[in-house]
Amino acid sequence: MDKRITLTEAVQLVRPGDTLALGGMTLYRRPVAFVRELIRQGTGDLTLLAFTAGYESDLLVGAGLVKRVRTCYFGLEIFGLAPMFSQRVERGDIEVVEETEASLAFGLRATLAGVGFMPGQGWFGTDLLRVRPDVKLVTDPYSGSQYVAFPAIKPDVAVIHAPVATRAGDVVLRGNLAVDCQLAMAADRVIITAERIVEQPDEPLDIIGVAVDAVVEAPRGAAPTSCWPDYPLDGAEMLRYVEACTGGGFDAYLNAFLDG
Amino acid sequence: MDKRITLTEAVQLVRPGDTLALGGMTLYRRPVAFVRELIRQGTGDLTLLAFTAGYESDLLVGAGLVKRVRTCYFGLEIFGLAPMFSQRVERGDIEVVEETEASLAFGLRATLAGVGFMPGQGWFGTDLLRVRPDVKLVTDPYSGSQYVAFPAIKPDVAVIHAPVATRAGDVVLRGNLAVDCQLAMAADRVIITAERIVEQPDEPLDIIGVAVDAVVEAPRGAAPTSCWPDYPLDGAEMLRYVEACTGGGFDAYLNAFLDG
Amino acid sequence: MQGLNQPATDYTIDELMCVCIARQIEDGELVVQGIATPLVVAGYLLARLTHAPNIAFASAIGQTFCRDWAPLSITQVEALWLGKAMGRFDFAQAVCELLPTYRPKEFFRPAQMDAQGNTGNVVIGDYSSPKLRLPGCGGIADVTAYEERMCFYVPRHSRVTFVERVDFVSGLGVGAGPADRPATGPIYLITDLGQFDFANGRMRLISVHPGVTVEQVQAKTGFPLQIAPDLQETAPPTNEEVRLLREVIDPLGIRNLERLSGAQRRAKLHEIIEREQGARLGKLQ
Amino acid sequence: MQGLNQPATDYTIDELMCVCIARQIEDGELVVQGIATPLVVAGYLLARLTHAPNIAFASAIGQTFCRDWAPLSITQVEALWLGKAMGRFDFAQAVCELLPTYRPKEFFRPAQMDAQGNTGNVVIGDYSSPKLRLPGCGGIADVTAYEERMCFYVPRHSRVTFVERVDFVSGLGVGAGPADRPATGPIYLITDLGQFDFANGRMRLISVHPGVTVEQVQAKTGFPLQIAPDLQETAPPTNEEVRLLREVIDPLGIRNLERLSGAQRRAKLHEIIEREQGARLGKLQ
Repeated sequence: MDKRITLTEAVQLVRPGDTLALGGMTLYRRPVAFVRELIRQGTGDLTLLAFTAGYESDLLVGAGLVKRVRTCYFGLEIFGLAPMFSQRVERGDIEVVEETEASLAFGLRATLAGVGFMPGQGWFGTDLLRVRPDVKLVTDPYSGSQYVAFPAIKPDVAVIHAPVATRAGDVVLRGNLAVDCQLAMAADRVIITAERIVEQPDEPLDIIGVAVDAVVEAPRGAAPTSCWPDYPLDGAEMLRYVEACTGGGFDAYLNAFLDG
Repeated sequence: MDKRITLTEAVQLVRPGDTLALGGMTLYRRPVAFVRELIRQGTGDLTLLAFTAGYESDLLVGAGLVKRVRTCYFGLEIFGLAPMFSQRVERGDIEVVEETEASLAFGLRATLAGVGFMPGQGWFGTDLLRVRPDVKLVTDPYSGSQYVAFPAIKPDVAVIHAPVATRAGDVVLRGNLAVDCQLAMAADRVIITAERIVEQPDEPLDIIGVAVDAVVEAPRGAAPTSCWPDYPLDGAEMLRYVEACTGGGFDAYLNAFLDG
Repeated sequence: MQGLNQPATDYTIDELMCVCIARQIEDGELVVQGIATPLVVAGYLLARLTHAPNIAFASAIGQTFCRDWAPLSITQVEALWLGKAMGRFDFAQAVCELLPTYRPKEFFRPAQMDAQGNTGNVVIGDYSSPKLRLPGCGGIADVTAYEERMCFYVPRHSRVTFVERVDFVSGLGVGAGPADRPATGPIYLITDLGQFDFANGRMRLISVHPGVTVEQVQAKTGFPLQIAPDLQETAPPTNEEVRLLREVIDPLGIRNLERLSGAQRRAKLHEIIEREQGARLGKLQ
Repeated sequence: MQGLNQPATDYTIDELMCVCIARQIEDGELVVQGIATPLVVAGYLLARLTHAPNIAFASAIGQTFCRDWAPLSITQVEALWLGKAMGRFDFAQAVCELLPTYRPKEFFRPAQMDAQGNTGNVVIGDYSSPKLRLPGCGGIADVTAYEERMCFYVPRHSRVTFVERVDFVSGLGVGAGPADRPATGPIYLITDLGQFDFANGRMRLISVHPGVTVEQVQAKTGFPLQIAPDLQETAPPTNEEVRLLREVIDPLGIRNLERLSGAQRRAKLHEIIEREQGARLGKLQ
């Protein structure tokens, strides 16, 4: 039950055209080491799925590997817009499948329940339905009310960075869970990158090995995003990134990042 | 924010005709002290809702306070059938609204999401739909498949026994959660009986005070069911109960119980 | 002294059933314990201590994940399921997400079963005026809709359980359910008489336990039995398996409670509970 | 020395906004912090340290419950939301259950808003070829469907935000949504110029901040403003409130970042992050 592989091997589990889900939340516990290796290998044509997308996703978009984005928030928190995301959308270079917290959460829950949709109160009356003609309505057979039927979402691959994992893929996340547990359950292939691999975690598990296909030891694998409490968000690096992009220097930043 | 009241006062929050939800699981962490006081006060005509119903519920049924039962399991585990439940159903004295794990879980989730139903894979082809003509089907607008639309479930009152609570109603349950958190969120009125009331719990909360209307200090309030790790299930008492009922001695048992 | 891996000659039928259950477990699997199913847990633990050291456990009581284990208990189950839990969830998550997604292995006990594997755990007799009201089906009506590896066990094979027609169907047999997603039905059944599959869409005897004849099984089954052309005799437990069950996994003999009923079961329960209480008080001193 | 509860004369507009937000908080409430909303958190903490000691906090970052608090931070938020958490959930639970059930108080920041309180946080300009792509609406399109106490804040009141027509509606204003359950729309809005309600179904000025005129507010609003007949001047912070904000709640001035943009914001961020790093290294030594 030893599921350890190298980062190089793990990235090979992603195939061109896949829907790739990235774990973590905005600037916290993102799988940055995995993203670096993915860009090195150049696996493209990806649909990027993230509850919220941040620095790690902006690098992927800037590197040209993403054709489509599914998220409810793509930005760098107080550091501002995600520069490459905003630029590429404004240019029409990438497609956005508009999502909200509810469409992502209910969509994942639908997959986990084995049904095609879950009904939710939101969206009705917004322009979201206009740009998501694939999203349909459903009538409550009891009240006759119409709800949005949030369609099931199934990632091909989910990559989640964890502070602690075992060889068998038992995973401790410690909080700021976003929808990581749901992604790990819903995805066809699940890759855990972990700060450290232990025999027996002394904290409660968030994901059990049954869900996990591969475990990669990746110390500081979330930096410059945080991995609490091992290391905090590197705010200076976020600023450096934003300033590089503002000055048209994404490519130089990316080259240095890939050498890192 | 001091929500403490007496057990006597707490029982007065239950009104005849209410749907009363009891927390805990089979023979574990059941609100037995509350049930004792409820039988003393004689509040009847109740619809009893429990994910699984055990000793505490059998007492309520035997005492004649329950007109309707909604659960997916009513029994005493390895100790056998719940004697008064089985007897009263066989006699036609009480109504059973047949539920399963999914109808209860999705029904509560529907209430929490603010929608009238949640779709699930189960029930189709069983006799459950025959005896639950109120349960309707819904068509998946994507695949055209039909699912059972599990209707929203909303208890009037939920009573949950906890090892630890604060005056403000922050609650630690420690596991074997059943659907206690969902009941506390879904019910109109929420009563917590607790082994002890502390200033600041040093374990993770399961229910937050915002959900809770009343807190009752009730040491050994789950006995003879368990409250882990404070005290285990009293197996000898379960046997005593089963043997009393087998011999037609429920009333004597109940009288002694009410004196307890 | 007999060899550890030699077939045992001294074993009971509950022990043979535990061994058969254990043989169904693959290493690394997630297995689930339902309510009041000690025979099944004894089987899981036997697998854990022999060929499947990496299985993960989940239990209806506790709603946790465990990789560790403890001997069977009646009043101390929380010491294992909560005290040694590696992770925790709630029953809504279990029902709405974990079970349909992970499809863990579980052994269900039907009160009635027909030849197609439809099951009933709600009533015996007419629903509106039942001869016997049972606890209910828990989640069997939910799980049989999607689970493709349904396993069942029956501690006392009789015409009370195996019936021509289930009085109230609360679990789907082969091909039942909606037309666009018919149920697989059971794939495996173990009773105190033999082992069965449903390979042809009907309950089929694939092995008889030592000393049991096909005629005996048929006589205790309320519908015509199919018999596998390569019918086997169930391989007995090994000496080591019997030792593990008796000395390590279940010294109190809790697994046998499911074979007993009425006064016999209560007598055995008294004995077990006294011994558990004794052990607990001993520990506290 | 001035009295603690006397109106301050030395305060900034971000401080006044924090105070107005704090005044909207009732004791015992559950309040939620969205992403990158330090002005709001400063307001919550001010309420916590003055009239509302029993509020509970939940945060989009961390997804926890807290009753404890810590000064505002940029790189150390997890020390509070995870390190001092009393309970933990995940974002699916938050969205599917906790938010629709508990209806916690939250202050949202719209990129665009019209007179009815419809909001947009997805794009500025035409959706198919936007002038500016924004991060997205998070959960605003979900929450506005059922929340009856929606609160908004706008750190820089301008015709960029307050528009005749929202380019892409991602949050429901008064009466929008399905006919059988029309949205309530916002009930409260605070900007750097004044406070507003939507009592008549349209954005209505109910108080102007000291030194601001109605004409100035109208000039910076892209649609005709309604004015409350009993228009007030916003009560200024007290000396104690200003002291708490500056010395206790937010010594680094993080709350003011939302008022800044571009190079100004980056310069301030550099300063704050250096000070945070210095403090952290100091602690480690």
